Amino acid sequence: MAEAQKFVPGDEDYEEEFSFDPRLEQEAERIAEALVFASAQPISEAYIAGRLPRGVDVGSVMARLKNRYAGCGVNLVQVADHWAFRTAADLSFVVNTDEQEVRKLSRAALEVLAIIAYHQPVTRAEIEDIRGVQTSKGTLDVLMEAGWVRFRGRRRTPGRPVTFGTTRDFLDHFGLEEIRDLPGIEELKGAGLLSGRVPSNLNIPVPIGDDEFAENEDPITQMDLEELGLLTPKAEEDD
Amino acid sequence: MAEAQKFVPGDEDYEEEFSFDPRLEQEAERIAEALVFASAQPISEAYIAGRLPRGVDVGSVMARLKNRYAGCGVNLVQVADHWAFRTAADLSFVVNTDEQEVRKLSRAALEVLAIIAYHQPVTRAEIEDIRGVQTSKGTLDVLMEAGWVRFRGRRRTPGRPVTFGTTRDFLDHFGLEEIRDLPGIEELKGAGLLSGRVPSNLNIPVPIGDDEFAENEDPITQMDLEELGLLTPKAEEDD
Amino acid sequence: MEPLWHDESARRGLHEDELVVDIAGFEGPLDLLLHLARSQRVDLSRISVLALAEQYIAFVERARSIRIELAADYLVMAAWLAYLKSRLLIPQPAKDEGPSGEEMASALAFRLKRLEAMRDAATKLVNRNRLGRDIFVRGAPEHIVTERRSDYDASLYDLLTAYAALRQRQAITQVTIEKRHVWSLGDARLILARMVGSLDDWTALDHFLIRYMTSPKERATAIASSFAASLEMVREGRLEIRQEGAFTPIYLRRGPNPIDAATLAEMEAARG
Repeated sequence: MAEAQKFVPGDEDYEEEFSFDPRLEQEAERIAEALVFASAQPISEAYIAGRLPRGVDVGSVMARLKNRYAGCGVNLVQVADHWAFRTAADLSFVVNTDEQEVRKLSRAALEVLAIIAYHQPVTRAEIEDIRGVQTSKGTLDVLMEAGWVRFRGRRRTPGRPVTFGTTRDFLDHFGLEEIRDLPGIEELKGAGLLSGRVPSNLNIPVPIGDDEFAENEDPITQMDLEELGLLTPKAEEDD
Repeated sequence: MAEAQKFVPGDEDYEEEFSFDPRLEQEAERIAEALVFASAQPISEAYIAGRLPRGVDVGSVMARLKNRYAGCGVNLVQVADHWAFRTAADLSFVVNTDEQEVRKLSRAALEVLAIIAYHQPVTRAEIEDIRGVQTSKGTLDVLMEAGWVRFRGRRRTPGRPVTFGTTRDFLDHFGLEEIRDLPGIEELKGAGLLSGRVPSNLNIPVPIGDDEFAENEDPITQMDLEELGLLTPKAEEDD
Repeated sequence: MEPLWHDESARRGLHEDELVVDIAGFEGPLDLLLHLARSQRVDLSRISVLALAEQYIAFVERARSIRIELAADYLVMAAWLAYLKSRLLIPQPAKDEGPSGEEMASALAFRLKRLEAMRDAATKLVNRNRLGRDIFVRGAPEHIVTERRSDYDASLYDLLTAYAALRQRQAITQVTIEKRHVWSLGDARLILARMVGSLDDWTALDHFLIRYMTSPKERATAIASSFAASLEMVREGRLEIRQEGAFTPIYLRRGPNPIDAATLAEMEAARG
């Protein structure tokens, strides 16, 4: 493409007045485009100009770029003497959906979730026993609401406490095929998640999958669910 | 052209047998462009498809879009079944703002990362077999924390060891569309270097963990030795 | 390209004629072997395994002579290479299934090639255009797409770290007695299983093991554990044992019921 220009590299006479080299202009457009794209804030024209090849006029580069994006899903917009990309106004409905921001699970919720995953079927009393602190109803509610934890059944012990387990969504979200894919103690150690000095009294159970019930567990019934629906006192938060 | 559109996805009128309506296709392109452009994270093709006008083929929309951006300062790239806009690689020198630091990995961690990437799904024992050395604590840990490596599942062999694999973030970070794009992977496969097993079931010594004992095993003590009458050190052995 | 593995002899404290100083520069015996193999300056598929075995053994001898402690791994490899060397030098009569010296040598060459291939791959990988260094994302994203059905986010890594930390915290911490450097019976058994599996002839195997132990402390445990383990294995018919008289070398060979590859794999898996 260069040969079309009659441009002799290094020839001093030509360097100054040569005002339009398509190759250079295109390169300048690409640079400006990448700069504006990658910048966290609207970026000043002066800054862009400083990074363009010499002899290129930043104003016309930006004008062409703006023009190129005019009909697109994204537009190049100028704010004072700064440039930024913005979603085309008529498409804001695609981008600005009503999605609320994803919330990070609290430490407490993560711990309870992990205990339920590994120790299922597990009762609330057992969860508290393992954690050594009381679990607020709120924490379990959050996990239920997230769709990761469910009532599994009832333990065949006095009081018939409800047992908790994980859901299919839980497996999907955490990329597990089945609950037994959770790493065991040796594997946690091997991956560096448990430190080398693991006390000998630390046992990690093999979780019991969805399809089976523990020996002393009864499936949950519709009646149980209704009953449980009645007892959802509102939570005292735990962290 | 923008003002002409005002298209609402799912609008019943457009729904039916339009095999190729240029206006619809163009609108689809704008929507996909806006969606992907607005996000820093790759967006799944399924998610995009769900927001396009019905009857439009997401695959061809993305292909056209990718093509349109091919020579630009910003490119549309595919990461597994996701799409993202990224600055063009050749513009690295202009965009590079030395404020972001790319995670530095140790030699061992990189080696493990490569082994996991090329051999996945791979167990820890296999990684150690390839490297001929135990994986030190903190190596896998670092790779998982970086979000490049994950537990994948379990091998269906005795002991059901957990397997490791790479993540989409890994592909994104190293600019790979899919695992098959790993440099030289076909040649390595062709040379039989990824088959995993050493030909003819030969066993070359593999590392032993000298820092741990099996759960149910106690170290031998000096006393045991004397008791067994086994302490017959062959003097100071030759050389 | 930013090289990751150059043969920086100096950095590793290794010099052509004056071998050995810093074993810590190597990541295990295979790494050391690969380094030595490269110094033969040939394609790995045309490498002389015999020469390599000799070099390695010389390296280990040298380390002993200047009283550098070598980890058990290096010594086990030395013993194995010594055995391999004997197999290569004295061709076996075509007896039963046991792999020939050539087969063993080619297996070793394969492992070296595979390790080197993975290193090259790692180098290529790390030198690719990388996100955040060469390639950049949209600096001012306008939204965060939530494709999840859940409003909450957590990764498996988060989950496992939380669980591991919790369990560790809750477990009663015990007094740990200072760790002693010992070979457990399990270690010894595994080492014997690996090595004796292919021994057709009477070999003073304990001699190999002990010969390369540098610290006297470790010597006692190595003798004791491997002897105790060998008795157990004789009982199981895994190997046969012979000793001419008190304090004479103990010879071992494969027993009538040798450990096959599958059993060995199980043993290794059991050790995790």
